[in-house]
Amino acid sequence: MTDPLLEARKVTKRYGHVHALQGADFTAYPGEVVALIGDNGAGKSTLVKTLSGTIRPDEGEVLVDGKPVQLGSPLDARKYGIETVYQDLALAQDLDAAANLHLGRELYRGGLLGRLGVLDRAAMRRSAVAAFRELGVDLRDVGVPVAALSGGQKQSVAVARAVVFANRIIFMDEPTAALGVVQRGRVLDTIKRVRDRGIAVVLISHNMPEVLSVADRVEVLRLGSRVARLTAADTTVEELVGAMTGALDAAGKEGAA
Amino acid sequence: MTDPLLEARKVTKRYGHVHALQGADFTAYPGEVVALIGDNGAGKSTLVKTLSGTIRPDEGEVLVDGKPVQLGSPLDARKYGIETVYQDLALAQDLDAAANLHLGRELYRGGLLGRLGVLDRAAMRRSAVAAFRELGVDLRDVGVPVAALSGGQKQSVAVARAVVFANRIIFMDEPTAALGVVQRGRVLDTIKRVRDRGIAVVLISHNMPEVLSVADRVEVLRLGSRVARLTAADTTVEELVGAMTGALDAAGKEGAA
Amino acid sequence: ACGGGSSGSGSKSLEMITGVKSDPFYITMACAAQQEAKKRGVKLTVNGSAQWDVAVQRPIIDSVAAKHPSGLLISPVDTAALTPSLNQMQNAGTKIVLVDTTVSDASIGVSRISSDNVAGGRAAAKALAKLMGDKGSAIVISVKPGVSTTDERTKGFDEEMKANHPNITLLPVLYDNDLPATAASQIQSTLAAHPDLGGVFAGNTNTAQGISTGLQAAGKQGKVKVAAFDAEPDEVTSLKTGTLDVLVAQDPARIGTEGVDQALAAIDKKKVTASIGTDMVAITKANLDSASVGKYLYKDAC
Amino acid sequence: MSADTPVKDDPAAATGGPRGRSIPPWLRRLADVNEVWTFGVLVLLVVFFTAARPSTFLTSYDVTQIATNAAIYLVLAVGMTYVIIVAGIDLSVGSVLVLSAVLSAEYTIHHGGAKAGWGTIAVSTVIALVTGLVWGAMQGWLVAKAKVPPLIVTLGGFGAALGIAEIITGGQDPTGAVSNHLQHAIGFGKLFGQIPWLVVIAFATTLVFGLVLAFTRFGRYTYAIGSNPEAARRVGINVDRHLVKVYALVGLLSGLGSVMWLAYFGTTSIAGHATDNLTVITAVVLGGASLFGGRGSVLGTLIGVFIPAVLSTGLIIMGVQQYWQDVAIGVVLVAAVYLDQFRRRGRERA
Amino acid sequence: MSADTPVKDDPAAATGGPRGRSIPPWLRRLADVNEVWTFGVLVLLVVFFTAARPSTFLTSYDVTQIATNAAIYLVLAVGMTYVIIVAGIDLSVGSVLVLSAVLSAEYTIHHGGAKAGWGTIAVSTVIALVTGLVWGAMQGWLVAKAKVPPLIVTLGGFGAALGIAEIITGGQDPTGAVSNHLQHAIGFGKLFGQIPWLVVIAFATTLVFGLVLAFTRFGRYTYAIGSNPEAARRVGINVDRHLVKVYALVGLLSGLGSVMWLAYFGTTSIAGHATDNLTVITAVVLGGASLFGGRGSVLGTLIGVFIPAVLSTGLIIMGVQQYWQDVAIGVVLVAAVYLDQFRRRGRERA
Ligand SMILES: Nc1ncnc2c1ncn2[C@@H]1O[C@H](COP(=O)(O)OP(=O)(O)OP(=O)(O)O)[C@@H](O)[C@H]1O
Ligand SMILES: Nc1ncnc2c1ncn2[C@@H]1O[C@H](COP(=O)(O)OP(=O)(O)OP(=O)(O)O)[C@@H](O)[C@H]1O
Ligand SMILES: [Mg+2]
Ligand SMILES: [Mg+2]
Repeated sequence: MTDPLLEARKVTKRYGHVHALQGADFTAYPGEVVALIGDNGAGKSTLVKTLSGTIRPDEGEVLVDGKPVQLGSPLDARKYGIETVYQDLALAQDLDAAANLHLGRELYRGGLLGRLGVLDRAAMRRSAVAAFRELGVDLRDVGVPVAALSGGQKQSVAVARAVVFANRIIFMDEPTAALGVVQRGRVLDTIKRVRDRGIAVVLISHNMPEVLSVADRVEVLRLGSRVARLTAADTTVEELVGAMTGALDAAGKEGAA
Repeated sequence: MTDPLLEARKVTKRYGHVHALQGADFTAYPGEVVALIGDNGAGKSTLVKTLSGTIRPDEGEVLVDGKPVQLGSPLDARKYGIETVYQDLALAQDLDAAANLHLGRELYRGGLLGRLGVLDRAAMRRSAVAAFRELGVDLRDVGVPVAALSGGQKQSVAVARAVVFANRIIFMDEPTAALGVVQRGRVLDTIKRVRDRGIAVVLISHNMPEVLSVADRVEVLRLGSRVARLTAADTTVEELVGAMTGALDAAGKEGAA
Repeated sequence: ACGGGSSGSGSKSLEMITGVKSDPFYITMACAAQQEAKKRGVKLTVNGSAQWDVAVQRPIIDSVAAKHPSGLLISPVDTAALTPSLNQMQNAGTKIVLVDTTVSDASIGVSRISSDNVAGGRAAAKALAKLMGDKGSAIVISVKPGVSTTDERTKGFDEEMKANHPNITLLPVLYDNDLPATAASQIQSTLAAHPDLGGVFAGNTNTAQGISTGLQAAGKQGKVKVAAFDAEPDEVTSLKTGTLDVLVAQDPARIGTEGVDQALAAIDKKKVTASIGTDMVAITKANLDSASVGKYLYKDAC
Repeated sequence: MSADTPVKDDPAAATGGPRGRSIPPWLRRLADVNEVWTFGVLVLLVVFFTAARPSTFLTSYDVTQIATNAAIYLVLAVGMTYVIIVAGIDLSVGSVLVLSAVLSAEYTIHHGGAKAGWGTIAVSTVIALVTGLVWGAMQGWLVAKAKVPPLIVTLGGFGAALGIAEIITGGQDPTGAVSNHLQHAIGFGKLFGQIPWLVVIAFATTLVFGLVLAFTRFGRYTYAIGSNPEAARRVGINVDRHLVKVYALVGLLSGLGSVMWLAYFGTTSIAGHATDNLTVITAVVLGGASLFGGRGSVLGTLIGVFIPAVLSTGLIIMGVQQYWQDVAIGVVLVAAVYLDQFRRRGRERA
Repeated sequence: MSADTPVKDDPAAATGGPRGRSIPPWLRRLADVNEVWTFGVLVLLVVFFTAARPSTFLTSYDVTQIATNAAIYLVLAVGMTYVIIVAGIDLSVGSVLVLSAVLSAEYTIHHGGAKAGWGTIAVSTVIALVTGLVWGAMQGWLVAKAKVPPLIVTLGGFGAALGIAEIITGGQDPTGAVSNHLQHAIGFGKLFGQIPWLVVIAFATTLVFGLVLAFTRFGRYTYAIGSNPEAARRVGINVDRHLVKVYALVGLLSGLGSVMWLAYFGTTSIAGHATDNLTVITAVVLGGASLFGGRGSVLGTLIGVFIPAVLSTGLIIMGVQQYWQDVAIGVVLVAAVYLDQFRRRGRERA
């Protein structure tokens, strides 16, 4: 296998006396879909936020292309080609879907106007409509603030944003949780397509059949640290659940919590 | 079958020129789990909000026990024994889990203090811890504001709130979307248990296997109106998806959108 | 700039509390007091309320009291509300001189030096009526209701107009909350409604600034006569350039100087004058350069 | 690649037990309490001024003076705490105080004036309280039912209440507005000859409404509505009615403030309350409340009232030149909250 | 029970096409525009006053007068619109205006005073603008980086800026603060002898920053940050830097306001800006902005500035007694926003 594209080593994050991450490790290789799974509160989202520069870990190291990097802000992360779909979506509720899709990456008018920072709203709207169509989403009115969209529509906006600009690594924190059957299928197809472009896709999901159908590899987080690394093809849902809940190693090992 | 416990007739709701509901019908019988399914943006959440008194429909009629009722506010709905898990959870982010669980139904101290409205925090915390244990959720620190909880933990709080106080009808708008495998199983068990107490459970979900495993009956919403009513035992996932997307009736009928 | 002298000499210390710290009248008064104190070799610290407000002035008095000064010069912003605080100080041995405004309790203070605001209002009315040729409408624009000094000025103005100038129509008083911009728009609105407007009496400096600007913008400068209270440098300039027509000058400098003298006399157990009234003059372009008027012009800064 | 053995497993963390670090856990818990840092700033100020002027600052004389002068603001600020937690704002407090004072003064004037007895005092007090309550409830109704933003409602109310007070009095503080009995007993009287009654009233009010906010359903609903009004509505809380109550409460406390004002100052001071709102809101925000609602406490507000009070007293006692006082107060306010911000950074909410 | 046939299917709704109701669709779309209702209130006021006093209200004379008097507030309010959309607040505008005015006046005084030429005017203008810009940026830095709530930062800034201005001048408005050239050319001069320069400057500023807010990246980021600062940060927007820019902008516009003030009033008016902040914030909120951020527009603010201006002018022209004016303004403000609320109820966000 190739060298890891992204690696996290012994990442720790405390909130008061809650230890969200306690020495968590994580690896992602280019051109693979790696699923990050774990029970509720295992620390998956915290790990994703750490690796997207959204929060700073208390301890630990992050390596991109084998070199240690500082991810002080999401802007830093983006410099290394990291895109993220956050579990809480991170949408600006007062802006419409097209504006959210291009937030931070606006399209400008040509000529002088563009250089003055004047936005090309029509172009952004067109590209948004195209992106949503690809994900099978019917927005009815693209001009309304995202606050007014349905749960699935909101999630589609967040997914579209990351997918459109995917570059080297894309984190997807439960991207399909609110999606309908068709949209979910489209997103999973998209994930595969993106992977085939050589991008590393990190998928977080509680849907085990979905994980097994799309992931190449699975890493399991429990109580803030990695407890297992599995090849998707060799595993079953039962094995995954066992690793997540600690049932497996409780059987194999004495004294585990 | 018995008489419907709750019935909605030709309910319409417009937002600007988006017609979220256009003459939607819905029926729920006591002691059954009825799944309400539909594509993203079909109007499921809007219908639930209408039937929980959260929004007022533009037109249409709601009947409880066969009698037309006005659901002007959630308080009205609660009078008829309606509880709801909202898709957006509707939690007070600055309050902790126990406070959210008992919001609107606080427990009071005994004696004079209680009559003065003094809360029994210890009791509420105890009952919250018990409720969460039943749902298989590990909250680590029950004292933190729910804003700090993980996605699945938040959802558990919202689910626990409705389940604990379930009375006659309980709407659950995608209650398992963010839950881990174990927690999801617990919630589905809970749904069945609640149903067996004679309560009508309305489950909204995009997870078709889940729907088929727990629901007795399925109603399908598309573009703001009911397009199908199915018995769960007689249906397949393909049939459900067909009804939701309109593929079925497109085949059977000319000119459907 | 005015303000606290650095090192005090001897055991005598004076404190001064003005009504509104940003008011030019009080600033001039404080400057003069400071100069006099310096001359006499004592330390004088000046404080003032941010607004004309007992709730703001009272904590200042209490804080100053904690320093146990030998003498206090104060312009109380209320005739009754501050009596207890002042009483307490007086009983602790501080000699109190009431400057500019007073309290109703006669036992407070060794000396009272005040300018008569009602008389000032009268003087303004007289001068304005003369300039208006005893005809047309006149209006008072004041700071805000409930401020005793400006209320007295308005009262004097009204009395004089009603008593001696019946041909002048007096319009209802307007209040600008000490905002020049409001005064400017008020005067223009009044002009629109009353084209015969001939004279305006401005309750204080800020108001005067607003009124003269408003008139200038409306092209009515010179046609509508403006009388204003105080004679701060800025206003004197306006008088010279003709945007203001009458200034009613009090004598804040003398109040300040006398205040220090009386306080020190009381501390040294010398003879104290119980009550001193200071003059007021109406300054117009005509008498501006005369020697007797010069001393009334306020100082720029000390 | 196959299943690894668990990399690490720490039961202590799972049970949320405190972990051994150099700082003892009770101290870390304490530092987590919102008010501790702000209180630290207050203590720091007091220590500084005492050290700078040991012979004058913080003799027993001064403490009760500061408390007395802060008493009325404290009462208003307690009400404002509720309004701000509920994500509202009330600019009208000063004017409502004036209106209540004027109406109660009018009664006193016509029923004995300065020499009025306790009967008149009782009635005029009730008039003041009811005026505040009704005015506040009316504003609350406009906020809750008519859905007009509280800034506009209370700004309108600010102007209207003052206007009405001015119409009634002709703009001048009436004489004989307060009974001498009231002034002597409450305004200048002291409990056990030690603690001024104004301070007693203010602290009693603070205590009662602090407890209500922290321990009762009313307080819980206040936080819930400020945190997420829609969620509160959906769980069956009567949000509109609660909002009306909260605005009525701050009105009632403005009425109480007017009684304390009359007792202490003996006059209605129509012109003297234009900036009460800012003073009071500042105290509440200094105390850790968020203008976006959902956060704040009466204890914090108490500290927030005293920081500016101590500051301005101390600066005057130190003989700082008056214009420099403005600068110093501005700087200290910002610095105080900046310190508090370290605490919050410690437990950031992502 | 088995599968029903579709109960209903309406393709028109799916494509979002307008449906035939009695109100034509363009009108319904128009009524959806935030500013239309507020503008309606303004028109209503103008119509009312014109009908009541046809011979005096709204002659051409009056319109430019109202506009001139509102010009400076308008400039400040344009900046405040940005700050409020970004979920901040700026209480310091009036003091920053004073400080800028004082610093530029000091230069003028030492370089020709009232008789100073255009060179001095240019330099003093630059001084005013830079002062405002730097002060604003400093406040922005405290908000963005030190995470001190904007209310506290700008309240502290309000006191500090005024204090510094008073220290410099000794509290008195200095003489010779403004060149006569500036006063005559800009303060009282008119473009084409018709439109006062102050109005031209104010409207040009409004237009430029209105367009920037509506059509450029800067504006888009302003809305995004006000709507959800964390989301903005996560998509890679440099939120802190943007906040600094926004507060610097309102500072810059306060500086511009000070130049306009000096040109119009010819003096620094140190004591005359205590309530500018409230005036300006009210205008912005009247214009439909939310104090919680994310919503607002410069067009709305423009209308919001003119409603109180027209109202107070009209009431004076109608000869309403002053105290009743306060009451009337309070009532109309609330009523104006109450009307607007109908629009919002129409498209409620659940
Ligand atoms: N800002 C915070 N403050 C305090 N505790 C936090 C904070 N963020 C997360 N936590 C805690 O850290 C733990 C891990 O949370 P995280 O969101 O990473 O879980 P997760 O694995 O994503 O769970 P889920 O599957 O439910 O999304 C949880 O116990 C949570 O309560
Ligand atoms: N407040 C609102 N303003 C405008 N449009 C709205 C509003 N609420 C819902 N809508 C629109 O109404 C339609 C139905 O929304 P609803 O939330 O009911 O869908 P849903 O069936 O729950 O979808 P999902 O499965 O994604 O949750 C959507 O097109 C949505 O954009
Ligand atoms: Mg998560
Ligand atoms: Mg939904």
